[in-house]
Amino acid sequence: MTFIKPKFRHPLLPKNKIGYYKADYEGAISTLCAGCGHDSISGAIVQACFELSIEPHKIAKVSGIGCSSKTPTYFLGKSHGFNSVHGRMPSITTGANMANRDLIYLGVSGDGDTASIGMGQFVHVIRRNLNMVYIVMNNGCYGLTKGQDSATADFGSISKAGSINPFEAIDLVGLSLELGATFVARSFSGDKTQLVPLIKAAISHPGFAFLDVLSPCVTFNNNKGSTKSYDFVRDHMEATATIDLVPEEEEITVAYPEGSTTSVSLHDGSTIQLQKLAPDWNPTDRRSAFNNLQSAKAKGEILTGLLYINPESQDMHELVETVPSPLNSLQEKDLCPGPEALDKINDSFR
Amino acid sequence: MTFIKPKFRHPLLPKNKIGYYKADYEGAISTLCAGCGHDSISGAIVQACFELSIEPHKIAKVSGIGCSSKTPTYFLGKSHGFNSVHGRMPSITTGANMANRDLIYLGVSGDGDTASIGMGQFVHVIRRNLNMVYIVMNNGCYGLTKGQDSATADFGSISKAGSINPFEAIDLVGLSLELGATFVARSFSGDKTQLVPLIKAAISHPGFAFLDVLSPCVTFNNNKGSTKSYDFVRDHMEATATIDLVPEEEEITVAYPEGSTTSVSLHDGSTIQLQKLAPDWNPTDRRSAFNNLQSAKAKGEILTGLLYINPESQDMHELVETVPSPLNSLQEKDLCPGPEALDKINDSFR
Amino acid sequence: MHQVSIVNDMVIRFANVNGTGSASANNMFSKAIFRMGIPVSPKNIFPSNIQGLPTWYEVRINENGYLGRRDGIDLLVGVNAQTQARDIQDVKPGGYFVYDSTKKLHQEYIRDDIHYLGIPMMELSMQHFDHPRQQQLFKNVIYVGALAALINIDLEVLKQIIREQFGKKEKLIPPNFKSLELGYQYVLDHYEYPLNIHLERRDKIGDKIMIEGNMATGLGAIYAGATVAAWYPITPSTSVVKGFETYAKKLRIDPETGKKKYAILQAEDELAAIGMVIGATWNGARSFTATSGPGVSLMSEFIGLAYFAEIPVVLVNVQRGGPSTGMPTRTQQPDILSSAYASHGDTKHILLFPSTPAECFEMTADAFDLADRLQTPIIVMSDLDLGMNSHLSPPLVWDEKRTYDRGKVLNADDLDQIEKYGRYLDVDDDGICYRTIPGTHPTKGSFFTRGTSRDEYAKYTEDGAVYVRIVDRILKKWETAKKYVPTPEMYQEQNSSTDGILFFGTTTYAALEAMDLLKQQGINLDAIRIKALPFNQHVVDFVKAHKRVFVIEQNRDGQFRSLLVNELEIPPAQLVPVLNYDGMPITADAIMQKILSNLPEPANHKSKVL
Amino acid sequence: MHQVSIVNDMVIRFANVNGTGSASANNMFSKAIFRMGIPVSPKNIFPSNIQGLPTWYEVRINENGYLGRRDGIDLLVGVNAQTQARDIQDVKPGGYFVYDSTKKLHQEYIRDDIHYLGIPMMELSMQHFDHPRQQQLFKNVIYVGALAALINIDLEVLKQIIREQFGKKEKLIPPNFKSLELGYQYVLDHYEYPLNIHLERRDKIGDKIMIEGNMATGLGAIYAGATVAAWYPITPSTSVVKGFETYAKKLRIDPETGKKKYAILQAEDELAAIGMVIGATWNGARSFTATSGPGVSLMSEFIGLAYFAEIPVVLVNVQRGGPSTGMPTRTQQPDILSSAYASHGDTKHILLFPSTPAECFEMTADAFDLADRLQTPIIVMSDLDLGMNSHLSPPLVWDEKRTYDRGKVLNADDLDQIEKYGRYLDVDDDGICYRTIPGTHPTKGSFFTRGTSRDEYAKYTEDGAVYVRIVDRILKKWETAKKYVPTPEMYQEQNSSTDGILFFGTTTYAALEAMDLLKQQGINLDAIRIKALPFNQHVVDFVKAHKRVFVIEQNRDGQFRSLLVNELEIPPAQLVPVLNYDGMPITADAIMQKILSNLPEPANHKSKVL
Ligand SMILES: Cc1ncc(C[n+]2csc(CCOP(=O)(O)OP(=O)(O)O)c2C)c(N)n1
Ligand SMILES: Cc1ncc(C[n+]2csc(CCOP(=O)(O)OP(=O)(O)O)c2C)c(N)n1
Ligand code: SF4
Ligand code: SF4
Ligand SMILES: [Mg+2]
Ligand SMILES: [Mg+2]
Repeated sequence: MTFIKPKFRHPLLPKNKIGYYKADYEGAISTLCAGCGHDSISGAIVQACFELSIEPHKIAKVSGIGCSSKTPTYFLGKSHGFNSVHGRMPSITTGANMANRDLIYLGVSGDGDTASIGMGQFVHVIRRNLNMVYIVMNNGCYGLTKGQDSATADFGSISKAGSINPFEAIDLVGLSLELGATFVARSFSGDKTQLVPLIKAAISHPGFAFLDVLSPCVTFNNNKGSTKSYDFVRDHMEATATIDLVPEEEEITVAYPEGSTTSVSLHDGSTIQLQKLAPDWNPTDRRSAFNNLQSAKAKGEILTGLLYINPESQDMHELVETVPSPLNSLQEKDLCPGPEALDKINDSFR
Repeated sequence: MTFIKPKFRHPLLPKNKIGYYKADYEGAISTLCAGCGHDSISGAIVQACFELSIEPHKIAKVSGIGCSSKTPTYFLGKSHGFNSVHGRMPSITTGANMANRDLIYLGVSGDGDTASIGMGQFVHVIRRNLNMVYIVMNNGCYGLTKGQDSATADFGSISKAGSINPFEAIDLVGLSLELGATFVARSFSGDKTQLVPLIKAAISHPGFAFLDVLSPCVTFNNNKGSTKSYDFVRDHMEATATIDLVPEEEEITVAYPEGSTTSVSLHDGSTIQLQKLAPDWNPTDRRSAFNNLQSAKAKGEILTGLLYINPESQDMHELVETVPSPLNSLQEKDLCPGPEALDKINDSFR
Repeated sequence: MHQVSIVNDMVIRFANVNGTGSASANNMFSKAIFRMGIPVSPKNIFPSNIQGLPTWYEVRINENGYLGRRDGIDLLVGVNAQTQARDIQDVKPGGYFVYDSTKKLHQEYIRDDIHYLGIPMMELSMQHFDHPRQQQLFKNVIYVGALAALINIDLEVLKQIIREQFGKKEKLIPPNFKSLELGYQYVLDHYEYPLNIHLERRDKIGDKIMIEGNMATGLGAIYAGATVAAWYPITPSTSVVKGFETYAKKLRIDPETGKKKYAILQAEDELAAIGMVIGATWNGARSFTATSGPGVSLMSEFIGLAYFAEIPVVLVNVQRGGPSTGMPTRTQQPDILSSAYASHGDTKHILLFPSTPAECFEMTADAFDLADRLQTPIIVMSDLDLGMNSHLSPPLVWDEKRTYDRGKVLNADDLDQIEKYGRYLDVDDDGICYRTIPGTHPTKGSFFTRGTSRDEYAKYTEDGAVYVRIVDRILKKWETAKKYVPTPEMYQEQNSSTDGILFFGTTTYAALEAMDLLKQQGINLDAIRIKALPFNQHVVDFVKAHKRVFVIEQNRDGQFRSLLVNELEIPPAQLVPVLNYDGMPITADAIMQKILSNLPEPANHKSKVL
Repeated sequence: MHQVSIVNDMVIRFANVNGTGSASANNMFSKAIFRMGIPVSPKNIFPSNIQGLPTWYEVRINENGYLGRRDGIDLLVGVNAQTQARDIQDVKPGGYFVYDSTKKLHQEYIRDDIHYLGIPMMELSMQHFDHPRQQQLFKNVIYVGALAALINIDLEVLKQIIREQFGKKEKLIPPNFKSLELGYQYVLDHYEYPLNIHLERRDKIGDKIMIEGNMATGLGAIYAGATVAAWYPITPSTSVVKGFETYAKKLRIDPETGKKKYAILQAEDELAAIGMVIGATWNGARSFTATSGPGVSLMSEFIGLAYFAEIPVVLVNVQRGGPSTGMPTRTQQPDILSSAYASHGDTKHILLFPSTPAECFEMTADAFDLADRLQTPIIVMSDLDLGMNSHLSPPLVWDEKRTYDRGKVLNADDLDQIEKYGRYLDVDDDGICYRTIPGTHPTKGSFFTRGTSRDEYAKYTEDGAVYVRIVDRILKKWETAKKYVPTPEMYQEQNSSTDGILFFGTTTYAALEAMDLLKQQGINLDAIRIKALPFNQHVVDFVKAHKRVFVIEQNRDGQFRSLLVNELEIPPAQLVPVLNYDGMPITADAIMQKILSNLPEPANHKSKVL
């Protein structure tokens, strides 16, 4: 959706602690499909950064390729961003973070970008406990290349119409727990009440913070049991062998209390079951996180909330013992040993 | 170690059911370091195939790159083999298997080959439940490139001398369980009594059978607490900045009853704790496999045995519903629709 | 502004928003012209996005069969408010701008040298349809109806297309008819019709078909007997495997069991995709993958393995614009060098250059034979323009007598006859050795395939002399390949000019038109269209026979020219680059201009009297 | 078989088994000769394996400083039973075969045109050492002691080397001394010594050092201020990062806190390694990676990103033999084309070609300046021979006045001065734009880095005209680069022959020797050594000035020659390929032979009298 955004700011709009308006955290107008879950997540990121009173230029946004990976254009317009190549966001972020430990790294990826081509880098960035927020905008499909199944298909356990996905879905939350991630959470794009605090917590976590956010794709998440109007679209697309008809949809929002379960109806009429962790959930117990996850899965429910956090998390800089000042701030005098040292080195090779 | 192997076969040597001698399952002489755990695993593979009475040419051996990936030269000399590129054995095997479902696919890899560069393909071949045996000869290091830490370092939880590995080890067994592998086992290279039956079970499993085999590297697994003679080697190598002195060592063997724990002393004097699953272990319960694995880890023990098997396993061919005859056996007449069909197709584009 | 009639020669462009269902309406428009017997060629100019961004559909109609892109829009259907200003600028003087007059046109958009034709598309649609989604969709059909009246498309032809398309969803037929008529009637009621540019039925199509190159490529793989397709989605190659799947579902399902005689593997990435292909062909199946530039880059390690270990691979590279992610929805021919020399070390690969869907079909099928025969990667070099746009094409042909060439493969009987099998022995002195498939024979013929150096018996070696022998032998195979790859097409009986023009793939359309344009100016050029690397003697002869050869290609660095120089040892000065790399297909006009600017002495280039 | 004395001119080869500790003994041998003031050059010829396979160590000693490889072994120390037959064949007539006489020599190995010198190495070792591992190790030192007597190495020099080496592990000194003496004494007792080929102290080393190229490369990165090294192990590049680490530990640890002013990241693969480099340099640190052919293939998608998004990257390619895994422990220069044109789309990359360790140091440091200045990947093209063998080299030099050129980077103050910042605006008309580092300024200078097409303000665009503007501007940068890259070295004041010889990297050693050999035959060639791509005017001038130029390189396909033709538009016939690709460094003799076979009229090539 493209339209002109008003630049004018009302003087009575709230500012945060450091004097920024919320608009200072916004980005360009989104060009995603109307109603795309990814846009809701962008909104939550804006809200979280605003509430945390982070200077926007102290954030670096990094992404791969996909609809989801485009979103960094649509938030934090004052931050540097890097829309890299497909599946390689983690390595770019790793290098960037090692160069400057003082920025906040916000990595955005899709389920295709992470669970397929990017799987290796995902696993290893977890292993290194890189200090970053890693958000997967998980829609169970490849949006940008027009709807192929991804390796996380099908989060609703209902098989897709037409091509039935024959393979087990990869649960990125279970996977990152197994790999020892120090912060593991899941949420739903339309659940602002849950999502915004989770993003804030993730940003504050000193280490790798993983956020799997279910984010329905309006256009290609064409599940069974869809409504009449969806049928019409599908029929038309099937008959004409084109996929050029995107229904304009509303963002799906949901609000449900902690400890409860809710059923969310997606754009096409199919539903998923979300279960929110109870308020007394102890997120420092990794084994019970595992167990709960498995139990929910067995019930066909998707557990949301902060499943696990390691309060002792040491980020990669601590693990590899770099100096406290950012490496990119070191100057020639700090770095270059000079000619005399070289004379000695030469001597050692004689 | 290279020497000439006698070709002569004693007429009283045992044959298997289909009339092959054990020697028919052997390969070329190993060029690995004397005492390398990988050679013990090769021996176990030979034994298992002999005992299973498989026709050697009905096996295809596929590997990546590394000392471990060289081993297919050293067993099953009558089988076709493919020593591919680093980390990509799973994709080669997937293609091969799809082409001919009637062969047995024996994939051999190293911990570097699998847990680093090959991680993405490893995860996805599990997800597809490809009918193959996947053996990781796990030595916690990169043998062939001279001893860098791998992502599975340090299986003994004792950190390496010199460079302390700052990162969490990836547990390939836990990982494959999480990913829904239908057969998950672990063993120790020197434990023939356990390893041979596990390989046989893996070959018989209709689906992806994962075998993580701890396999000490004589040369580079230079753990702390090493013996005097090892010190000498290390001192010499350190002082001369060469790593050309490989101690000739004996193969490490171990035998211990099911349900018990044993401590294995490695070449360098360090030790690891192995725990063997009890005989009454129920390997079809995935959650208890998870739990047991975690408990053992907490105790610093390495659980060995067949942790999990899914008796309902359906391999990839069944999932994607290919015809029962191997695709590579289909002939032109089965495959080519011919000119008339093409005329009709042309018509549909008018 | 009064003009004479122009019949069957125009460029019409539709300016739409993507995701609004215009694609099907636009396709219907082109198909109707095709069915009226008039050569037509549509091009989609679409964004790398799913919904809400500008997209254009440009249709060249030319009864003489010139179907390359041409600059200058005769009629523009502008239904995208975002781009209206620019769209109006693009209409050529005297041309027409058709717009949705539901909203009034901005005063400042008014040019006095073009015609404006307002049709209240949305208004009409809203009057007749209730649901917003339908209103949006049928608005598109309304403008097709309007165009039918304006440029004289047979309404019955359009209706027949609708009938065929929605045969199984009958309820969709009436609203489509209705919409057509709404637009048609509105023109009848409000404008003089047809316009001076319009259509007249012809019979210029013959047995031609209208098909996307990728679909034809997919069909080629079906006909060639591919059973394992491994791929990873990437524009503009995605529809190759989709094409394969469409027909595999129709033609390759065992009728009794419903089981598949094929396997399509959506890999986790491009590295895995080509790895699967290598595994499958190593194991005796025909297998292929399709990708675009970034995928080829990712595949390059594996391509080197296949080259060196001599494993057949069919790789379709549907090229797109730019380095890196570049212009993913624009066309170029920018992967010539990176495909020819893909992978580290001394490697070179066989390339095929189709220029029509019929050739996509044929060359893809050929690629499987060549791969099996030459035991090496064969790269089919298509591009976005060819692959994703519908083209008027000769029909796809499968010669009844054609049989698969599976190359030198030994079966169990062959092996029984052989004393000592050597995988890399050059028995026939053509550089090609005999391979065996795993599982063939209980005791003979097994070997170890590897990417490391090895001797003639596939045994690992670090002996330099053996290495040299092997890589020299592989080079001999390259010479042998020249006999097998398709020979170039010549466009003259005999050379008659000092200058030549050389092209390949989708530059062909514009190149041939440019030649005719030049001929009209008395400039005659000899022409050659190259279909494959390695170049064979015909190419050498052609270049030698001309003082100067214009090499037409769609990339910045003149990569094909480099390839010619490098492979044929041609003095570079002899080859004049004619380049286009803005992501749009090259036009005849651009070629002509470039050639003219290089011809100081036009007299020389007139046809010689023989 | 009586011969005249040959002093300080010989090739000695050691035939060992790897994993037996011979490497340190062999190194000691070369170092002693170096310390005696005699130019020496050792080469390791090792297998892709850890233990038990043949390995050779070949040492050329030449007081005139010819240190390329030379065929013909004067003395061979054969302590590997597996290869003895072949080793004996390799000794040149009149040469010596030194062997372990603990076991008797096969009768059939006896040639009557060489000398046999048995030393009971193992026997001596077993007499003096108890532990098998020590027996094996000191056997090697015993043969060094024997050689000391045979060819006249100063024992004290050897002892001093041992003292220095084991300074901190004193208990290892006496057994090493003992072993030396055992061998030495044995020769004294049993043979006439020294042999007719032997050494005499000289002072021909000057201030030179003996160092492996990779170590110097690592040091170059230290001096250039690299702080982030990301890599994945692969022979023969692994020791680059090891070199970096060795000195980082010495020179870059904060003395107070023990914290590191650097980060070394062992990546999960090569794709991740270069991704980390791109991330780090994007974020303002100097960063590099080192790999070999397979790694470059895997990196190619990312290389294209860095090229197109204009991100500085320093990539060291230590080349090894062959396509695919090839001959991983042999040397070649086979990645010229795949590095120059790495990645899909229109790309070309700056290459540097060091030929000595001193240049490895200097050019690596230069690479960081060039990367920052030109905002593009810089590939340092080393090879196994240069990287992993010790070379006699000028000392490493760091000019006191040298400062880092960080290129066009805007800081907060700069940004305050700018009205509207455009990341890809060519403000200075040299094709290079100003970049900003994340976090620099609260409101200005932020932009979106991307691999897709974008305009001068880094805004995504699919506009073809903008795309053309941007890629043409990047090409302008290529022109600008010619000013910055190292200029070629000329070996004559003025050209004086119709023929020239052109080389780069490690072909230099043999090329210079070949020139002298040819001069002795009255054939004078002008010579140029190329240090970088893009080639600048000097290269053009040199080629133009000669009728024929011999291009010496170590690959099958004459890749450097292709690069010359392609970049400089040279008629290929003017460039005569001189190739070697068996995995061993090229010899002067091979070059000479090839050139001679191409010189039908030797008279032409005599020096002109000016
Ligand atoms: C190397 C490479 N392969 C393939 C592509 C094509 N491609 C672009 S986006 C995408 C998938 C994106 O899926 P996901 O990450 O789930 O994002 P979504 O669009 O669903 O948000 C693919 C395959 C590419 N850009 N690069
Ligand atoms: C693309 C690529 N990168 C790097 C290498 C170098 N390499 C060869 S083996 C190896 C590691 C092997 O480790 P592992 O798989 O654990 O096997 P091991 O030798 O320990 O048995 C590496 C990095 C390579 N061959 N190819
Ligand atoms: S295609 Fe799906 S994921 Fe992409 S923008 Fe549209 S709704 Fe979102
Ligand atoms: S280096 Fe280690 S892994 Fe490799 S062969 Fe030797 S002992 Fe085995
Ligand atoms: Mg997705
Ligand atoms: Mg290993």
